[in-house]
Amino acid sequence: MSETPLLDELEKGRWPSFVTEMKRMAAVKPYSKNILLQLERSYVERVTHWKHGGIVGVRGYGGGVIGRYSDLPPEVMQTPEVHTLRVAQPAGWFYSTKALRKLCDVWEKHGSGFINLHGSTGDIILLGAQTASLQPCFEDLISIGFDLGGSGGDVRTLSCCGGPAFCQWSCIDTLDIYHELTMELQDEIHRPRFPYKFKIKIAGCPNDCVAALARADLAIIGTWRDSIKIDQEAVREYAKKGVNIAAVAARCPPQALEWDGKELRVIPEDCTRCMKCLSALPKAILPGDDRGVSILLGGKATILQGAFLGWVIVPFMKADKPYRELKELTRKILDWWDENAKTRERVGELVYRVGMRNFLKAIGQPPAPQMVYAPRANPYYFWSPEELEEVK
Amino acid sequence: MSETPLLDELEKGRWPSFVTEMKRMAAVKPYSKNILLQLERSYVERVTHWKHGGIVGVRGYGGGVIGRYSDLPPEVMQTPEVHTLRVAQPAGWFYSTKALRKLCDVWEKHGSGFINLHGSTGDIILLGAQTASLQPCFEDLISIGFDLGGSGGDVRTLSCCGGPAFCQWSCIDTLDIYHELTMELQDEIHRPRFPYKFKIKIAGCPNDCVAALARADLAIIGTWRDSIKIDQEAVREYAKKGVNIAAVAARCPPQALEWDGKELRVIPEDCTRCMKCLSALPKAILPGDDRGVSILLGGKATILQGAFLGWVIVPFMKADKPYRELKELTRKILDWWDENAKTRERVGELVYRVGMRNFLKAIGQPPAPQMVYAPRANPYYFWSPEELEEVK
Amino acid sequence: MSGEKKYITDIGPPHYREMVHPVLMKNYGKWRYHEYVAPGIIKHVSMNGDEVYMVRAAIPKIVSVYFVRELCDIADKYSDGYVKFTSRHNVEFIVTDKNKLDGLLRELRERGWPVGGTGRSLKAIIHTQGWVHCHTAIIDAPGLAKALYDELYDYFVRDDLPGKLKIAIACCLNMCGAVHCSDLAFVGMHRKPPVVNDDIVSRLCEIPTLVASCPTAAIRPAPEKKSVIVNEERCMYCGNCYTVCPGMFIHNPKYDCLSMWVGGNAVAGGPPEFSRLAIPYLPNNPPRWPECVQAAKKVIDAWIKNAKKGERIGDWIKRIGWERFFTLTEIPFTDKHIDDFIFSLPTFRTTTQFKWR
Amino acid sequence: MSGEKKYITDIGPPHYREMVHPVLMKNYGKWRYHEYVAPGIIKHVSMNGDEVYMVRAAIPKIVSVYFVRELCDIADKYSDGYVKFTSRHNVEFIVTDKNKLDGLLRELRERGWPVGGTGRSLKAIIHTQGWVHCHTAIIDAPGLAKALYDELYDYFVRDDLPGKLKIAIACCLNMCGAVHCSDLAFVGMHRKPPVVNDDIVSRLCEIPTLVASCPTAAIRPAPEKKSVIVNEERCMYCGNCYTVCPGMFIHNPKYDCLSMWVGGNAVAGGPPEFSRLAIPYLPNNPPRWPECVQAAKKVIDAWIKNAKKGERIGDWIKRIGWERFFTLTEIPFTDKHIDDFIFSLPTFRTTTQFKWR
Ligand code: SRM
Ligand code: SRM
Ligand code: SRM
Ligand code: SRM
Ligand code: SF4
Ligand code: SF4
Ligand code: SF4
Ligand code: SF4
Ligand code: SF4
Ligand code: SF4
Ligand code: SF4
Ligand code: SF4
Repeated sequence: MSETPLLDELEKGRWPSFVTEMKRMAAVKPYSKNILLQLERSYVERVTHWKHGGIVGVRGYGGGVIGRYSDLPPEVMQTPEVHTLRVAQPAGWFYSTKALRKLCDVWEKHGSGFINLHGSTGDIILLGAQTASLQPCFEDLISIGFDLGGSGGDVRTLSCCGGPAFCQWSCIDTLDIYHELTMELQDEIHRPRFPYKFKIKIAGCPNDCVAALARADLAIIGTWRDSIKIDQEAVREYAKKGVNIAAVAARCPPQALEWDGKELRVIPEDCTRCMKCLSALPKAILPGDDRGVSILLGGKATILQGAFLGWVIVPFMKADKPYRELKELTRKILDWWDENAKTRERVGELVYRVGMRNFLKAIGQPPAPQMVYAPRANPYYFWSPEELEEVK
Repeated sequence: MSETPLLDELEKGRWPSFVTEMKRMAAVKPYSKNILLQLERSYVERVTHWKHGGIVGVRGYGGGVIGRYSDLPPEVMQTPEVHTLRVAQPAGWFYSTKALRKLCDVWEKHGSGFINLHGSTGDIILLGAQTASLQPCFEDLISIGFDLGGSGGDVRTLSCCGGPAFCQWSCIDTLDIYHELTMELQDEIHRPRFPYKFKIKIAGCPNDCVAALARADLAIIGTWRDSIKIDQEAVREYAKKGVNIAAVAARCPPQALEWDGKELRVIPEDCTRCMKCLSALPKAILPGDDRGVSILLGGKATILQGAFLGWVIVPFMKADKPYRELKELTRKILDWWDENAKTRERVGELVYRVGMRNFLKAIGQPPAPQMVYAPRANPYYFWSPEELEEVK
Repeated sequence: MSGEKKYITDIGPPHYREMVHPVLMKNYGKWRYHEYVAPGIIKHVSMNGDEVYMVRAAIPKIVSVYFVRELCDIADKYSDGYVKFTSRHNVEFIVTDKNKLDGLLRELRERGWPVGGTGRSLKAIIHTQGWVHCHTAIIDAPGLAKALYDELYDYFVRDDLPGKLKIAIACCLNMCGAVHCSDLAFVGMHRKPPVVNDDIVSRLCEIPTLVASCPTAAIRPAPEKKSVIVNEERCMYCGNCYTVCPGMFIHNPKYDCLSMWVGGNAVAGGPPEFSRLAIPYLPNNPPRWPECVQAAKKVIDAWIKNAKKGERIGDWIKRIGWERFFTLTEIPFTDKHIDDFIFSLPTFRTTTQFKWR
Repeated sequence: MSGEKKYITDIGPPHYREMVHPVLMKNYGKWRYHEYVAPGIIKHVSMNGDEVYMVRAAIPKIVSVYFVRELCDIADKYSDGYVKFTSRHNVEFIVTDKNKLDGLLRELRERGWPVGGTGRSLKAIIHTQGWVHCHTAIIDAPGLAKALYDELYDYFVRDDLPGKLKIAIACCLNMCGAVHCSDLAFVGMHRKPPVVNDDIVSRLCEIPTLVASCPTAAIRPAPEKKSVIVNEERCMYCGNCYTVCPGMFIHNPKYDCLSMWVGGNAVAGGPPEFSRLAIPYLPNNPPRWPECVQAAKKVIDAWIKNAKKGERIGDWIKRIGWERFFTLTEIPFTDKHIDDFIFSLPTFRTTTQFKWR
């Protein structure tokens, strides 16, 4: 009889099964099998059997490893140490098979052989290593060109969309910004010293294919300041093929498009760069030429005050190599947050607590109507002593 | 030279001037002139010269009078007592001139002769009486059929739109509900015993011509549950006269209207009773027949947490004479608020603090999606011990 | 029965049956439709064919008994001894005889009572008592109302604005009236924390209530002097402590000012909208507040010029966006415009989709 | 120079130049347009005419090294030794030779790797590690994901849904992943306050941090025992205290459950939307959570049946209203659906304009 009757149920059905994958490793590694059996037990008892991790890690780093121990007695779970290593992915999750194969070899040698490919933040999660394996595994990873990502109170592993590698809409070099910022922040990623986590995600255009605005403390999103570029010939081509151009214009949220049967005209200052017309007519419409980024702050999940969606803190900034302005801004934000936040307070929560006015002053950004859907509805605003003398 | 050079500036211009009105009284009453001169002084110094009122009032009541004293020294302001009486207006602010004239006579006799017609809550504000005049003035008011309204921690003077007296849209008898509720709550209006003020306003239809949803703790607003009634003949009449019926249909927010050039059809269950089509085609469209009220709670101005707009607590309730359900609900809300609120906590703020679930349970109303624009976005909800056993 | 006169209370307001014009009573609940006849005149037609003209005139909100008697004279002559006041404090004469209309209008014109305020017009300004009567008044609302009315007069007697124009004025942050839901509004504002008078506080005020009155928890008890201390950095000058306790003196003519708000409404064919901050500082400049009047005029002109028919100020701004509003009106956007109170978060723009100007 | 090997750190991830397919590198930043060829296949055309086919396949998020090697084998054969993973954890093969497409598709089919997830399809489910690895996991996200995938398989390999369908699963309220902005989502939930183990709390936990960790201030210090006390009435079982301190044991299989959320998205041609509560309680029923799968199916079916083309679940609900959503899906509306946390107020319906059902 099967040792994992409940998990076996999850091998049924058309979708490829993670249980099958786990069994493949369990078949060759007793360590991996222990993990599988503990999982079966959780399925029976409907409760997790992991407990809080102690502090484990690799030499010189404070982050990148999640310590994890089984709460089962040793006679049941002989290998209670099941830590994970978070390995930083290459920009845009592009890989050569050469690199991937090396990774598999290292991991097969040192760990369970299970990989969470990828974690929601973006890392390659090497799932299940014993304490003694962490250091050698890390050194082997370094030797094949991989490094750890973030965990704990640090800058977490960044992520970015594939951008210019395949997408005509990318207004910025997402891969390069990812790489440069990651290199710039190696210390902050590997050595937790902040009040809590800090996530950065980079998307090439307002479509935001990494959901940066919802999941990153700092969302860097490509955009343009001039007009979309319309290839009228291509528009007419679409029309000829039966695409309803009038309907495309009608769906423009700010009503910035007009189609007279021959030409599709845009009112550039009314366009909010929603990407709808670009999506509808990809051959005919492209982003403008004056490109840069909009920066949003504060996206995060539930804890403590409910989920936050990031909001605009810089409507537009140029983002050309070597990204000096971007890097400086990032550092200013990190410093201000580090100095002012309480333990486990994300940067968005801090700004909510102390107010945008203090934040904007600290990072030296001017207030702009682009930062809000609407101005305040309450009369509770502050005047600094200096202002009182100025404004009269 | 004029004693009121600054105020004189406010007699210029086309609009009728309150300064002229004040001067008319000042010319005959030294008491009224004192008030005028103090006002001029405020204009010069750009500051009010009134201070907090002591407790003044009429026998048997706690509310209805706002005590007010000048902060100027007696040699400057010889008559520092300038209280106001809040006199409850008849339903819908309808008056016979007979009644108004009597009111003028009483007020000329006992007070300054200034009237704030009307106060923002709805009262006739008799503006400026000395302490000794309050009681005789009150008794004379009673003798001509007028009574005081509310002030302090009580149910404030109610108000209602003219409703069935002139308006085809009134789904309820606003005047009668105003009068009946006011009579029901005489004690609560005249004898403050609540944590703070409590305002009730009644509008005949969703147009809400008393802005109840923004300014009343309890907004009672007429509505209907079946379909608008469309007189197709009248619609075609409008069309013939050149009214663009298609445009009227297009402006229906939930897109519940269809016009085929001959008939204007409504999808009753999609109509949100926005009143737009009724306003556009008053001869052709009327409210439905299954009438009652929607009740909203919590509207108020700024203090303390910013202004609140009232929100739905009862999507629909019948409101037929003798309004038993309405009265019971009002009392339940008053009782619950009285028991649970902190000093100076409006009912809306209390519900915000303790949650709708507790409020709805206390007043015995079932939760409904009509109460919210959208369900909660955070996972922070409560289970009562009883529920845990029920739901499993 | 003793000879003592009974002390009568709680009679409530006069019954509406005695107060409503008999023809309105006759057709009570039986109205069929209304028609805009001319600015200020609405015809109501009942199911049994009766026709009534409601003629709307503005009055200065603060009046004398003489004025009310004049009003009664007019009503006796033209509307059978009955009037109605509106929820915005206009008066309405209820004319059942069409032939009396001209006379009424002539008489009102002669007396200088503006007739209008119906349909797409400027409505009566909802305002408060200001220096005429209130101890917390920072400005004089009746005075500013008069100055605004003079400037905007034409918009009351015409009805061809893009939409209704509802203005409100409150003389302090208590915001009596409709400031928080008006197309355009002014509020008197402090800009300095209260000065604590320990003597008054200790004698007249309940310390826990006082401490609780502060929305930002800027007030701490100071038990040693039976008074309180204000953390000036946290104070945003709402004046609520002064309302609760006269010892928290907050008036300061040197710094007190006005603010202007736009875009609110209580019902406009969609969910209601709060008024929102347009200008955080305008000087408190009686007797005619020219800077405020001009600021209002500028926004109203931009609205008239740019709005589509049917759009109230808030609808217009919703269509064009606040970015564009600040561009068109040339009002500077400051850190004060960005909410930092309890419900700030939902006002933050959580998208890259906005206009550059 | 000593004989000691230098300890190398902080090298960062491999440089993308080495990892990106050379043809993509060649056309880097020069793409002209894309075209949906078939479910799972997008053609990208560059300005200098190069054409690339990105073929998207699903993988079980938790895989073995053997699986990755298989994936490499395929990539070596069909996409020149290069792959891309997507932000939702699919794999993409980068095919530069059109003639290789059929072979690739055949091979993927044979191995049972679903090809699809482009355009208006079910996307890869964003999920977390659950009982496989996390100490706060209430449910097993990978297991529920598998059960859902089996049921919704067709929607991944087709692209004719009304709009994209993005699902996320989190095994606890920390909500790792994208639960708060997904079209449909499940979250594992507690329903009982934590049981305080004074011994562990006093030994391992910092009391002030622990007290501060509670969003509702339900935790009070109990100095006498160097531990804390939970006010059970205020606790809403978020588990944040347990994250901070192992002594606050909160797992309780008898009462733990799931909740279902709908209507969120991170970008959909308008401001992003949070996912919102649809069902507050669903049983935690491994190995295949049939109640959850059916609940998801019911909402998805209602959406497919009623939505217009282009509408994601949130767009659809916005058009028909939440009243109608609850009617169409027959999900009971309870007091739990009404927000009572910090930002509840702006969710309250401040208008009489709603649908009856
Ligand atoms: C592995 C991963 C889930 C996955 O399978 O994909 C994960 C796993 C954990 N997350 Fe997470 N989070 C993961 C992505 C996320 C994301 C998504 C993202 O980054 O885009 C979020 C939402 C965005 C955000 O950051 O808010 C997320 C929000 C959280 C939170 C709530 C944070 C908040 O401020 O609300 C916690 C709680 C905490 O930090 O104490 C948390 C905590 C945790 C911990 C460390 C549990 C704990 O309290 O110690 C989990 C370790 C699990 C384990 O033992 O394996 N995780 N976590 C993801 C990281 C992998 C990677 O590095 O790529
Ligand atoms: C006379 C009047 C202004 C007017 O000229 O129209 C008025 C005058 C005062 N209001 Fe008011 N309020 C008046 C209608 C309103 C309204 C409008 C309404 O009722 O529709 C509001 C906004 C709606 C609301 O209730 O929230 C209003 C919101 C306030 C507030 C803020 C309450 C809040 O919860 O935010 C206060 C402050 C307080 O109660 O301490 C206040 C306090 C006051 C006080 C009593 C000042 C005080 O702190 O003692 C004022 C007395 C002025 C005086 O001495 O003459 N008044 N007040 C209005 C009452 C006349 C009447 O009975 O008809
Ligand atoms: C007389 C009065 C009620 C009363 O018993 O006192 C009244 C009477 C009428 N209202 Fe009103 N409304 C009255 C204050 C209001 C208010 C309250 C306020 O202004 O403070 C509101 C809601 C507040 C707001 O708009 O922000 C209000 C929102 C409406 C609406 C919806 C307006 C909108 O912009 O969406 C309509 C429908 C319409 O105008 O088409 C309406 C329509 C009407 C009609 C046409 C109803 C009818 O068939 O008779 C009446 C004449 C309208 C006109 O003046 O053009 N009435 N109306 C009030 C006149 C006040 C004044 O002197 O100006
Ligand atoms: C490959 C990937 C980026 C990457 O580097 O990893 C990607 C690639 C593309 N996205 Fe995306 N998006 C990717 C995740 C996302 C995400 C993030 C997510 O799903 O977690 C979002 C925002 C989150 C959300 O939608 O809630 C996203 C929002 C969009 C949008 C706007 C969608 C909308 O509903 O409004 C478009 C435009 C469109 O589809 O017309 C878009 C369009 C595209 C295009 C057409 C761009 C292009 O020209 O190549 C790409 C193929 C789309 C497709 O799959 O049909 N992409 N896209 C991601 C594929 C994930 C997957 O495996 O399914
Ligand atoms: S975010 Fe924009 S640039 Fe990046 S992949 Fe998506 S659509 Fe392309
Ligand atoms: S990108 Fe959006 S806003 Fe701009 S023109 Fe196209 S559809 Fe309109
Ligand atoms: S609220 Fe409705 S019923 Fe009352 S006056 Fe206004 S339009 Fe008429
Ligand atoms: S009342 Fe409003 S929602 Fe109803 S049919 Fe008329 S326009 Fe549409
Ligand atoms: S707004 Fe302020 S100052 Fe004006 S009447 Fe009301 S409480 Fe008094
Ligand atoms: S003015 Fe307002 S914020 Fe300042 S101390 Fe007084 S109550 Fe607090
Ligand atoms: S959602 Fe909760 S249980 Fe699941 S991985 Fe994240 S922290 Fe762990
Ligand atoms: S579970 Fe959450 S609400 Fe309950 S005590 Fe712990 S932190 Fe507080």
